[in-house]
Amino acid sequence: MSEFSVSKAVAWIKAASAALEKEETRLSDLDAAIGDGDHGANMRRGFVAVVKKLDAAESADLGALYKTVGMTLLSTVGGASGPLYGGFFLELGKRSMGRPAWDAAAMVDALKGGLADIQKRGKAELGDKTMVDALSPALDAMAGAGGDLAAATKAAAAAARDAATKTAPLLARKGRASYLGERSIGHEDPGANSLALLLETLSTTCEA
Amino acid sequence: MSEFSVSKAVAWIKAASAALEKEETRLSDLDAAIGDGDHGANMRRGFVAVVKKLDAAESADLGALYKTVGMTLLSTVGGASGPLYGGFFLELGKRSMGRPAWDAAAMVDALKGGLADIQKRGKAELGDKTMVDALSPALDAMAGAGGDLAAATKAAAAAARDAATKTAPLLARKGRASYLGERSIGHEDPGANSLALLLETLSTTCEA
Amino acid sequence: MKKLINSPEDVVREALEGMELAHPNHLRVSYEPFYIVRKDAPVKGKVALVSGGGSGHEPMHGGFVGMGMLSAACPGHVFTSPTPDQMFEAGKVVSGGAGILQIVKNYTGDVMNFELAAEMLKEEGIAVETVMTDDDVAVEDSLYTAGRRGVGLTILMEKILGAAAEKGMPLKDIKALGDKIRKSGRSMGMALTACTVPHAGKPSFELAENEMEVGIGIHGEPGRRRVPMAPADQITEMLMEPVLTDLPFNKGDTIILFVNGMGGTPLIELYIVYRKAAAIAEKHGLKIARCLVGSYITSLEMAGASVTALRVDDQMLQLWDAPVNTPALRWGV
Amino acid sequence: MKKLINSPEDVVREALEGMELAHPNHLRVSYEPFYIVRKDAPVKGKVALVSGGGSGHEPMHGGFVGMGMLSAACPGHVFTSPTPDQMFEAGKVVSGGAGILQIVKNYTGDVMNFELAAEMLKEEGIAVETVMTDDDVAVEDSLYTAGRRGVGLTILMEKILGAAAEKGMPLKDIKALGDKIRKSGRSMGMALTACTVPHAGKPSFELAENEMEVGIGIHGEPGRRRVPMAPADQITEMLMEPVLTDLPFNKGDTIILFVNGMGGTPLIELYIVYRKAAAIAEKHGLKIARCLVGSYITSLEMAGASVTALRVDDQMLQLWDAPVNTPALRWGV
Ligand SMILES: Nc1ncnc2c1ncn2[C@@H]1O[C@H](COP(=O)(O)OP(=O)(O)O)[C@@H](O)[C@H]1O
Ligand SMILES: Nc1ncnc2c1ncn2[C@@H]1O[C@H](COP(=O)(O)OP(=O)(O)O)[C@@H](O)[C@H]1O
Ligand SMILES: [Mg+2]
Ligand SMILES: [Mg+2]
Ligand SMILES: [Mg+2]
Ligand SMILES: [Mg+2]
Repeated sequence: MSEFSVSKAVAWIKAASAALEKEETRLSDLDAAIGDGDHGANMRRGFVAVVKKLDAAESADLGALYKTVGMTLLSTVGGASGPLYGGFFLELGKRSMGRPAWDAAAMVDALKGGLADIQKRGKAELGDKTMVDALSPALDAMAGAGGDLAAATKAAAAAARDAATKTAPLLARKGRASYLGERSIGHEDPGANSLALLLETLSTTCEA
Repeated sequence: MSEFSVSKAVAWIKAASAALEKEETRLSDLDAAIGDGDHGANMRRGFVAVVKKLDAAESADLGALYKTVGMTLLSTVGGASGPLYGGFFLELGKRSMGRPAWDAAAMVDALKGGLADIQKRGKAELGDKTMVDALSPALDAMAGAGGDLAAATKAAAAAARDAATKTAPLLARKGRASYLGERSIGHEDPGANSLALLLETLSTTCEA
Repeated sequence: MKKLINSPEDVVREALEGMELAHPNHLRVSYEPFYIVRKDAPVKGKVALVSGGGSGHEPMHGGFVGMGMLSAACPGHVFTSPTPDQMFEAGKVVSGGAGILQIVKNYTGDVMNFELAAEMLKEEGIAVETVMTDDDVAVEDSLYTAGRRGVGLTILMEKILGAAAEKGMPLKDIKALGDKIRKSGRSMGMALTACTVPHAGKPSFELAENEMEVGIGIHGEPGRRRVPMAPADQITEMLMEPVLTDLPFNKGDTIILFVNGMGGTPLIELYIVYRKAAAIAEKHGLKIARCLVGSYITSLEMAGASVTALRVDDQMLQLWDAPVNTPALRWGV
Repeated sequence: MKKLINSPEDVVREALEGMELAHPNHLRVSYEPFYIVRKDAPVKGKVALVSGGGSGHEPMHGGFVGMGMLSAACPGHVFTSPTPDQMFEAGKVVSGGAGILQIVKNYTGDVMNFELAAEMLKEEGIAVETVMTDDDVAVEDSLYTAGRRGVGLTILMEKILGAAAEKGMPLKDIKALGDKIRKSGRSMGMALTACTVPHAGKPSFELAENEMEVGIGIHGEPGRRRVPMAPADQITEMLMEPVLTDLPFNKGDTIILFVNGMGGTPLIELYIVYRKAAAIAEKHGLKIARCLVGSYITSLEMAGASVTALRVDDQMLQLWDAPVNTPALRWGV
């Protein structure tokens, strides 16, 4: 596959919403261990609202679509993940303005912009035990996987999942988990896990 | 035994205090089931204070002694049992003013006065599931047992214990247990039990 | 048992010490025997209001001592009526020459101990009247029983009579107003959890995850019936319907509506209950003139709530609105 | 999970409905998006104070909306920061022409969402300043982390800055005063039990009968360490010593001392804690000028307590004493 169209993007967001709903309890449990236990509910609430918005009106291009996603997440998720995921999708939108579809290069460029926005807002570095830890290696894998979208997103999804698992031994330095100090060690980061779900559903959408 | 002296009375009160302390948890558990769970603590607190008072100063006669007991219970027990047991002993004191000792008739007369005071204050009738249910049949047994104090108090103690046990099937009409209505059925009344302890220790004191 | 206490014996004394340290402008505390009096007691020429009861219901009664409400509060041990000497000593301290009004919740122990205190005070030449609260509709009222318990209405009565005393109303009239309030208010409560009396060390009853107790009092005792858990709206109906039909409250009546937390219930839940309670009152055609939402008459850390409705007239409303300055209730000053 | 709620989704909205019904003289409520504004907003020519955060901390923040304190409160879902549109819409409603001061507790989510709202408001031509609270000494402060949490100090700041705004203090000066308060107050908390987020349906952690969590925040998260249960005096020391030595408070300092309940702790226990906290402060040579004892910043039904000490000068004290008229804090009016 070499083109990721608006309808693919809609399919991705819907698949992500379904996956987040399915994994809601797990995400909240992860958050309960080192945060405040709402990450699953936050993400589900946000994506349910997004899907409703997407169903109500068609988007002219990827830029408009991601802007809708970003604005909706901003105003429905709350918490730390609201501005982070909201800003992430807004940045995807900015970098996709007027585009009817992504090729691999455009996808990588947009997602890298998204990562940069998350880091600008949240000031997290690699290893701080946040969603950045999943997104950053995933984009490296994607960039190194060539022009086939199915292959590239598959590599990204695998890298994100692997990295999410590897957040467990880290000591949190950002977000609520940082309040726990040493006690944050031994638990996976919830945001890294929701990020992995986003990339996994991106990969299955590109395969389909 | 035909004479119940001041020193016997002191021994009785101390034995009662020890018994109430030993049975504190049971009395409070009975009270927790159909009241507010404090009867054991109330009685222990009161009798600990009484014993302290009795140790501090000797009483000239039974009247003075029971007055001290009554006044101390009044100002340390609180709850329903404070005025009831306090008034009971004050009445014993009134009826024993100037007496160095009780014979069986004086004992019965004093205790009957005590029962009357409890009923005047608390307005409980036989069968209302209160301490009256233990005291009243005990005094009948005592009055019918003749002039030997050991025999008379033994009969009273047995009757009180028996009656206390038989409060279980009654529906409470006085005190906190009455708030429970039907749910008071199936539990023994705590005050009937503490009353039985008082008469049991009276009996063992008369035997000794 | 997990509590922020040092030892069961010291709970009441240490809490009183904390109150005295925290509220030096409102009150003074006596430790032998236990009582709390308003800072400026005795107030010359005005009726003194004395209340009290077991501890464990905080802020009631000590939190209501101060200008415009109670002159004195006499705390017993946890859930145990105070002894007569407490009300006697406190009464002597707060008596300002216009007599004492005792506000007594209808519990055998409270009634008898306050009666004894009243007798002792009268022997000192002090005029004493007593009003009772027995507003709990969960308990059947009957000549042959101890009657109904005094619960939430007590707070409303203390506020209104406190304002009357502050205004200089004579003892006889305050007593009459108290009796009127007694006849005009009703309450009912429920519990999601039991509570643990410090000295007992274990909960006074056990409730399963899907059960609740309806018709509880304020002493950790079980309620009238154990029923399956239900949504807040349904629970509020279970409380409001008996309250409104008992008096009965009539269409067009003006009321003060009071939603009370039992001690372990967060405020967010009380507002959810208030929302429904207000809706039910309106459905009955009642006009809610004032309300109170919060944990004012509690059972230690019990989770649960109670509702109280008081039918009011203009005089009561004016007295309700009058300034009050106590640790737990304050406005107009 | 046993709660007086109807469904987890409806908790915040229904509680807001209850608040609106209960406090018509203090506040108005918007439901889309959620925010609470003081009845008389906008107040012309005065700085408007906007705060907010997740729900589940009641009475904070909604209970502090009214004359002399907050102009608006923006409640998120339970324990979830509100979204920027809430502060944006509320800000527009309360803006009286003298600018908006946002009071933000230092949590990544709160900080980012309020930042976005500030940007949006500035685009509307409204001047916005923000002060943060990060008073929790349980969390190590470091440039490389999210920093310390904002907890109990938030209440004291809202009261003092609210009075400053009411007096007509300009935005720049209120911001400076807020920054000074931020640097002058410290807090620490502990939990005897966990709490249950309605949507999660189970407690956020498990504690054995003989354990407690020390160094908790206000979101049901576990604390810095789990330690064996201890008597109240010892627990109070565990909280007070780090608070007093962190700033540090110095001999001769004048403070406001605030003992806070986490939602499920009865007042009687808070007074026991206050008693010891006051003694420790005095031992350190501090003068307690004012105090606050009660459940003001809570974690749903969590049992536990926190202490906050704020070093004050005459200006802060005068502003603390100034009239305030909100559902949860009221005096002087
Ligand atoms: N500063 C940050 N930078 C990047 N990601 C962060 C930051 N702070 C938190 N996160 C992410 O947000 C997740 C938590 O989101 P969520 O639970 O929804 O919000 P909150 O922490 O406000 O309750 C964390 O697991 C982490 O991955
Ligand atoms: N009206 C009454 N007449 C006689 N005895 C009573 C009456 N009310 C209560 N009691 C007795 O008092 C006992 C309870 O005493 P206690 O628990 O110490 O006081 P309280 O009920 O105030 O907590 C009951 O078990 C009962 O025997
Ligand atoms: Mg979270
Ligand atoms: Mg009892
Ligand atoms: Mg009792
Ligand atoms: Mg959150």
